[in-house]
Amino acid sequence: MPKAILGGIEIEVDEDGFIQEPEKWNKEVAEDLAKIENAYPMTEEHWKVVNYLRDYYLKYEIAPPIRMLCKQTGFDLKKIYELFPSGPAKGACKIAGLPKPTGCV
Amino acid sequence: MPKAILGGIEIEVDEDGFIQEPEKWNKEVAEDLAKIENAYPMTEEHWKVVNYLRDYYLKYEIAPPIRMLCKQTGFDLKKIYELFPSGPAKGACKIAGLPKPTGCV
Amino acid sequence: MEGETPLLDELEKGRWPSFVKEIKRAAKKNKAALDLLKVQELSYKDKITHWKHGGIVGVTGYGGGVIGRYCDQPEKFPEVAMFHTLRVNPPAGWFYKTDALRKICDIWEKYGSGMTNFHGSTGDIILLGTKTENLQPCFDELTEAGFDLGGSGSALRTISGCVGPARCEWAMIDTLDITYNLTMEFQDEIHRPRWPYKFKIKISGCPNDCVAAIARADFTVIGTWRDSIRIDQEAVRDYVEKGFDIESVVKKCPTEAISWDREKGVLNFVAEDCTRCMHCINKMPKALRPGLDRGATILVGGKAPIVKGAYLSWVIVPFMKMEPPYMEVKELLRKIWDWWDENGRTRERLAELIERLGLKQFLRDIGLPAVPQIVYRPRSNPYVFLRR
Amino acid sequence: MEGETPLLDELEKGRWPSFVKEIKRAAKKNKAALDLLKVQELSYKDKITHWKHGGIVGVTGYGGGVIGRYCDQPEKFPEVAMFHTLRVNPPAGWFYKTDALRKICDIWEKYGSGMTNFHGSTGDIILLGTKTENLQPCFDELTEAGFDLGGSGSALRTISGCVGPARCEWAMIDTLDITYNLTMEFQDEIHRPRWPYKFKIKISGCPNDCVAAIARADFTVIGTWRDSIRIDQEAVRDYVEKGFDIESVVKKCPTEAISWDREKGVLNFVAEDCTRCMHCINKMPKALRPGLDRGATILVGGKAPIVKGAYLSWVIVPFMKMEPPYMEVKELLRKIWDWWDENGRTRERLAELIERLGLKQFLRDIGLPAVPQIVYRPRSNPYVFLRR
Amino acid sequence: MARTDIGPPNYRDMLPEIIKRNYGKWKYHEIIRPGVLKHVAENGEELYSVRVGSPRLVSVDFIRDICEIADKYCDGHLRFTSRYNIEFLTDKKENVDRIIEEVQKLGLPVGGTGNCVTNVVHTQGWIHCHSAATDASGIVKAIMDELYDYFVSMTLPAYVRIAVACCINMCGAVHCSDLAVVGVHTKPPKIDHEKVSALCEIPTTIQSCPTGAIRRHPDPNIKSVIVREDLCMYCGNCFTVCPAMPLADPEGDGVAIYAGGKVSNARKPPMFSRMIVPYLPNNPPRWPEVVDVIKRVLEVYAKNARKHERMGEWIERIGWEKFFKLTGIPFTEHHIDDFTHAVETFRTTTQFKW
Amino acid sequence: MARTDIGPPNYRDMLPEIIKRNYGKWKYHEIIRPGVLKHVAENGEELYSVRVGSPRLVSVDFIRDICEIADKYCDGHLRFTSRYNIEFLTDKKENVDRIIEEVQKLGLPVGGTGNCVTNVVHTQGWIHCHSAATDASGIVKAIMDELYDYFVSMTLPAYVRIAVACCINMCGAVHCSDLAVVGVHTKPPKIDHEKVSALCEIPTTIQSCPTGAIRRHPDPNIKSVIVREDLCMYCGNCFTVCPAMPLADPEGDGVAIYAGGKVSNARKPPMFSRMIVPYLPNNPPRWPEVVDVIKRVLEVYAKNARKHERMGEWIERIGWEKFFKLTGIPFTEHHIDDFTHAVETFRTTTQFKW
Ligand code: SRM
Ligand code: SRM
Ligand code: SRM
Ligand code: SRM
Ligand code: SF4
Ligand code: SF4
Ligand code: SF4
Ligand code: SF4
Ligand code: SF4
Ligand code: SF4
Ligand code: SF4
Ligand code: SF4
Repeated sequence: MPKAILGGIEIEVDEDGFIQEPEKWNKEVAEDLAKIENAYPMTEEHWKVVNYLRDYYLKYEIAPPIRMLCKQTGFDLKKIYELFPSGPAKGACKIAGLPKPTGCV
Repeated sequence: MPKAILGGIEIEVDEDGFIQEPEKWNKEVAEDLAKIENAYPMTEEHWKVVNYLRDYYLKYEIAPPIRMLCKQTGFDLKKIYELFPSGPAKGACKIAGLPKPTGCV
Repeated sequence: MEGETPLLDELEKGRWPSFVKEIKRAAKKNKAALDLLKVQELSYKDKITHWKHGGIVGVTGYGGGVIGRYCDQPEKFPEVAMFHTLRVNPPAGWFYKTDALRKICDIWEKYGSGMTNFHGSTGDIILLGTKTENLQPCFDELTEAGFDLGGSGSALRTISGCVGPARCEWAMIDTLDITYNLTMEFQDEIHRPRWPYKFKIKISGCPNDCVAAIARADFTVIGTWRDSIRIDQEAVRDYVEKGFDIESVVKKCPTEAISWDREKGVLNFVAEDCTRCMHCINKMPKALRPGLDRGATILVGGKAPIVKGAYLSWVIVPFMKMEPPYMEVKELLRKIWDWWDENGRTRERLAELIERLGLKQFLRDIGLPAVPQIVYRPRSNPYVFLRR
Repeated sequence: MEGETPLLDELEKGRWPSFVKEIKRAAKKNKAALDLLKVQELSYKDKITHWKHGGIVGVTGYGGGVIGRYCDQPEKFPEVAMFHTLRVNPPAGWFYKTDALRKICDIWEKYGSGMTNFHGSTGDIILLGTKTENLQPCFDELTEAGFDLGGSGSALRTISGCVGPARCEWAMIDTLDITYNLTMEFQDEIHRPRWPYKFKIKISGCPNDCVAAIARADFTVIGTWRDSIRIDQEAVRDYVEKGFDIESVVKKCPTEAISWDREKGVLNFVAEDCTRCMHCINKMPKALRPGLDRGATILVGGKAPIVKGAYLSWVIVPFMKMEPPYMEVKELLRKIWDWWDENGRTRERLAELIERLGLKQFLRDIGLPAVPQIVYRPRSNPYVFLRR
Repeated sequence: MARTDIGPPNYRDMLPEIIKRNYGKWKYHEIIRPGVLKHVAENGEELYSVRVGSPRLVSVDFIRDICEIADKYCDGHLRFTSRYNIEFLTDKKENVDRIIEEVQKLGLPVGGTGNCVTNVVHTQGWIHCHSAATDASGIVKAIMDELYDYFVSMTLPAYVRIAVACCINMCGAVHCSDLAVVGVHTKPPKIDHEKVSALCEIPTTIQSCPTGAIRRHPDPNIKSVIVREDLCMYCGNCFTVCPAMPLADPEGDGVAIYAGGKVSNARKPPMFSRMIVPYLPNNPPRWPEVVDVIKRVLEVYAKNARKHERMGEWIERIGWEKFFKLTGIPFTEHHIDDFTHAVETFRTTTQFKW
Repeated sequence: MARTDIGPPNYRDMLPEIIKRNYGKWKYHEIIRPGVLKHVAENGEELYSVRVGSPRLVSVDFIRDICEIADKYCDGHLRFTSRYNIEFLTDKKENVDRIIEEVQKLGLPVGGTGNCVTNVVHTQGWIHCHSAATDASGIVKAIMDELYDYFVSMTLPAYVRIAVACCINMCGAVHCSDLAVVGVHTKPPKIDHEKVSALCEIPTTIQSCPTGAIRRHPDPNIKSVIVREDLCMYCGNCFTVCPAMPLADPEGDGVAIYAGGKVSNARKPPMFSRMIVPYLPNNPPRWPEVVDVIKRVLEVYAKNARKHERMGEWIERIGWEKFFKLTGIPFTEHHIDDFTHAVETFRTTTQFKW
């Protein structure tokens, strides 16, 4: 597995840059990831999304459905893409330190 | 509901003589029921069946399948009918103070 | 009695024989029958049944054969406060000598309501309505008269077979003998419930299935043959000459195995295409007859909707010879019961269990070969369990 | 290159055009193609895929359209260590001008492996294999050339329609226009996954269903008509005179709606019995033509086996007029998406959801009337949910 | 103590002599008139069977009446069919007319053979069953009064088998009948929480529900169950195992009507009956709406089906949409299956009629 | 930044002039020889389409080659069919032969029309997919080399559509094809417990299994799952959501073969393909056993089916038992369905052939 320096620490990431050591995630890691995903600087709105994703994941061990994400944050999908140009999966989930969404492509 | 005096106490029974107040069941009640069901005097073998039924019921809230009853007591069905001429449902379950078996007729 | 049952009285009118008339007839001599009439009138008025749930009553040594029944208004209708029915196992094929029938009538007049069902839908003689205390003496007299109880509860039910070789030219197996033989062999299974649920066996002499076995029996035996239909071409021509519309018959052959050559006056027949549906034979009994290599198709799982929905029986053995003492069938039955009893949940009929565990599993456990005749078509899904 | 891939070389032999030859052709100019060839040879040897699971890569602003792919032996095959595909939305009906195609070729030669699928099974142009860093510039040039990405992930997938009115006399609806119109309307749904799972729309001009919509689309639009087939009896006779075996055609009409009157030389037709299966029209295109009251049957739920098994699409609207701007269809789609998104579980396709909640529930929630055309036959079970 | 397990009488002892002689040796049969079969044996002997309709629910005197006829003309033998009809068996052709005469004196119809409406298989209803959502004998009487002519003749395209069951347990072959009436509840069980604990095994009760509608009572102090009404389809399976959960209700109870089932393997394989009317209220004593539907469907069938086509075969040929059109019975959302194997009924083709 | 959401090119810009003129106004067509369609418009104009087989997995130079032909004879227009074939469209009859000549120079077959074996719908296989249990392009090549003559002629009773999918996800219409080859795994997933926690959502993984075979690891310290192997049928759905559970295995992987599916509504409604061979091992590069079965079935069909009968229509008419007999393919317990709607395939009649 490749390693990356994120938030000043070395973390294992997969080929797509998703972190593989979830326990190492922190605000700084997120911000560095946000740079990669063109979501930097992170505003309150960014954090709202990222925090929601993280909380949901920690509680349920899964990423929330998009519909839920929109409902709960109050952002429509357009807005999410404005905040995270690479989208909720590749962008927001990566920044939130979630495992790489699989599911159907 | 009709009442019956069983083991010296008054207990509600249904038309078929199944007791309706399970908490009042005791050894004496069982023996009086055994008289009605032609299973008196109750031998150790009778008690083995009755106790098994009761324990099973208290644990699982249901009467055990006949197959299980035979397996666990070591008696075949013929033997059960010798002990309880009106059979495991009408005879043994009644004596054990279980609710009336419904299921299919 | 007159005028007391205005609703039911309506049902004395009309051309079809009236059950109300029958109850009234019995009510003239029997108080329980009179109360039955009144309860029924009340139900017609209230639009609801007045019979309570369940009841466990019976005779010594048996776990079934009696359906306990209590009225929900015992004070108003004391004569039917208890109104249990006895299921009496009829002779195979429902053949009777009148003296036997009369004996039943006499016994039932003595101990019961005088009302009966000839027969119940499973095929029993239903003696409708008596008190708990009458059950044992009534039973005792019945056995005296040569009759025994049928099945109820989680037991083997009364077996039935079509009229078969007694009167039908198409009986490929001896339905009556099989019915009787199995009934005698499995008396214990009939009288002493032991399984997760009821189990029914029905036997039809040919694919016309005159006891509706395929729809109603957990274990269905249907007579069939393996060789070719026998055709008397002379007799075919005779039908046609008498104005019989043979084209309409040929047209409905499901496999196009037959065709009518008008020119030559010959009914062409491709034996290997025929699926022995009986249709052409049915329509020309004088000219066409089933083949001579006879036996039965065994199917399992027919039943009504409770719990998981209704099922038609499924072929498990396409062809089995049926010779007394029918050891192969008995052995198969025992294996099936064992498997079902071991694996089945309470109130799970055989079909539901097979659906749950898979027909493949069933065949394997019972030791029956997988042949294409067992299915209409192979699976469409790719989901093959290899390690089960 | 020669001799290095003995297994694949076998597949250069034979009469059917060879994909191996194609890879080799690309490999001459392109290192990734050469590594692809080698990986494939290795798979042929090892009998296992050498591509790793998944990968999330893409272009800015989109959530899909690119399938990320990594090789499991990146050291050995560095040129295909990353080997992502782009799904490019083709013009409706897969019509191309050569200049457009050439542009794609040029772009792909520049940024990718030079290997393609014309087309993928959903209908996209598949540009097979490039590195992450090339995705965005490649995409940019593609849009420059007038092309955009198709769908992937839990999104609306690239819509496809049959050749339809462009070249087919049986197109009852304008498949190309509908395909294009819906594609433009739902760009957002195509590019930004948002649902429980994928969603596919396919449009066929008539019941021949030349895009296999009924088997593969969550939302299937199939052209049909309501009035009578138009018959040119003269032309029918002409067929017959030229030796055409009309009886063989008539015999296969599923409804017996047509019959051939040999004497009169007339093809009898009972319009109300015809179910518009196309068979007779297909066989006599010069003589029989569909009716003129045209529209579409809408079906939903077609899909491959994952998870609960494969489904064919189910009729939900027997007939709908299809006029631009197709508002009715768009509204229906939006309602369905909303219902599915609200009720569906992750990876639950529409069919599975409908099966779980019931077609009745679906129709009710979507506001569609229950008509008998929706089912083959009514329920056989007595289990009616009245309070759901 | 009584003997047990003696089994039924041996059928051999019940057979008429001519049958004993020709057992398994019948060659062919003819229906010489409605209700009268003639079976000819290989050796040329002839057996006549006179088939007679019975209401099934009969008094012992009824049995004695028919015994008398059997004694007079059939050497004391008779049989019943698998559909409750009585059959008088005789080897004397001249007895046929006499039997018919005597039978008719008793008010019983001769018929039930060939392409007729034969006797109606049915169940207990309010006469004896706790589970009944309707009466059976009454509906049968009302129907057969109306269809009497079809019993005594043989003018239909094929066999028509009618069945009536008083609840969806469907005692009988209702689920595979050409026409069927089934009693249905339409209200969820009313739970008597007091009684549940004494009368019912709670796990069994919960497990009994095919749709998982039953749960333990949320209050752990109440040893009972609750029902999610939106998941209930009134099957009554819970009531069967738990008497404290009755579903019967004068307003809710009624009947559903089914069509197109069959059992025989002739031509098409056996088929299930399918719902044609989801609900009609109980309207005793004569259930006129029910009788009307049955008669209407029968007559549309008689007029439209081809020769040899059973009801279901006819409907499958013309299509169910056409059936609803021809009969004028309204199609509703309740006709659409939503139980376990529902998807098999969904139309996966653009082929249909208008 | 690039423009987004521009959508595909407008098809109108891609259409040849003759099509623009006659859009929606075609009157009839003829197949004037295998691979060549003639469509006649209401106004009498004629359009010729030359259909050409393609391996689908092609280099850009291949595309350029065909563009060249289209430039020469088709005013720079061409199209692809829904089954990967290339179509050259021209209003000049005289161009047809020239196109054919040029196409054949490229080594491409002209055909795929009418009652032929047309191009094989297929998928990625080892060329690009992580899920593949076999290769697709290779099997297609092996099959079509053998069936080439059926592509360039029109001698079959009806259309034959073949499809190949490299795993049971069945990308394509494999599940409704006359003949189909499907890659299958036959070993349960090998779980990499280390990776599960980083790569997989455990609840999603558990829920993904159609048979409920997946459970949480019994050791709460191990954030992973376990699989009950007796409940696994190797569908790979878990692998799709959890990369740490691969099923691929050189020994276990292979293909199953299906037959009798169709999509069109002509005559019989669409049908699913049905399993005829549960498993054959992968035998690259030419999968001879697979090719053999496909060819054998095709030839038995060609010999026995009636005119206009698709594979599935033929089989349903003669019965599957007869199909197995005629083709000599052994029937095994694995052919018997035991998934969700299995009961619909169980035979509920005594009607069958020997
Ligand atoms: C007496 C009886 C058997 C018994 O053991 O009691 C019987 C007797 C005969 N049946 Fe039956 N069938 C009898 C119930 C049945 C049943 C079961 C049922 O109705 O519950 C069926 C299956 C019905 C179904 O499919 O739903 C049945 C389906 C047939 C058929 C096939 C009819 C069809 O085309 O589907 C035939 C053949 C025929 O008549 O063409 C047949 C033929 C016959 C023949 C002709 C057989 C013979 O050669 O003797 C007998 C006289 C037929 C008649 O009534 O016209 N029998 N027959 C039953 C009389 C019932 C009654 O009183 O009406
Ligand atoms: C008496 C009889 C109806 C009749 O009027 O003829 C009858 C009456 C009852 N049946 Fe039945 N069944 C009768 C034949 C049938 C048949 C027909 C058959 O056996 O061929 C069936 C359909 C076939 C089948 O078994 O599936 C039948 C399917 C049921 C069912 C549904 C079983 C299922 O698996 O779907 C039940 C419900 C149950 O078992 O709890 C049931 C239950 C009952 C109960 C015991 C009611 C209950 O829920 O406990 C009825 C007692 C009524 C009473 O008070 O007398 N009865 N029952 C029939 C038995 C008479 C006899 O022995 O000859
Ligand atoms: C070009 C194409 C449409 C497209 O938009 O690309 C097309 C074109 C035509 N189809 Fe098709 N069909 C095309 C795929 C299909 C498919 C889909 C598929 O194969 O995946 C089907 C459904 C197949 C199935 O049922 O499995 C399909 C089922 C038909 C049928 C019905 C055949 C049948 O009897 O079942 C006809 C009618 C006929 O030819 O008798 C038909 C007829 C036609 C006609 C004659 C329509 C017309 O008048 O122009 C076209 C030429 C037929 C021919 O090839 O002989 N087309 N046709 C597709 C060519 C595929 C190829 O390259 O081979
Ligand atoms: C590229 C393509 C195959 C091809 O070679 O043509 C393809 C490739 C994949 N499909 Fe597919 N599917 C492709 C058309 C289809 C079709 C056909 C169609 O769309 O008409 C189907 C059947 C129809 C359907 O959707 O049901 C199809 C049913 C699946 C499924 C099963 C879905 C189901 O509900 O049963 C999966 C599994 C999944 O979604 O996780 C899947 C998943 C996949 C994945 C993404 C693998 C995965 O598990 O994540 C494959 C990526 C392969 C790769 O690395 O390139 N693919 N897939 C097709 C898309 C090309 C295009 O855009 O034109
Ligand atoms: S099932 Fe066959 S053998 Fe039995 S009575 Fe009916 S027709 Fe005769
Ligand atoms: S028995 Fe049935 S399948 Fe056989 S020839 Fe007669 S009608 Fe046809
Ligand atoms: S689906 Fe119909 S309209 Fe479309 S190309 Fe095929 S035959 Fe023509
Ligand atoms: S379109 Fe089909 S159903 Fe209609 S007449 Fe032609 S073949 Fe028959
Ligand atoms: S159908 Fe229902 S109500 Fe009628 S007898 Fe059977 S169980 Fe009782
Ligand atoms: S009636 Fe049936 S569905 Fe309703 S709660 Fe009882 S068992 Fe469940
Ligand atoms: S069929 Fe399976 S292996 Fe082949 S491309 Fe589709 S998902 Fe991949
Ligand atoms: S392969 Fe399929 S059945 Fe096996 S564990 Fe995975 S999801 Fe379950």
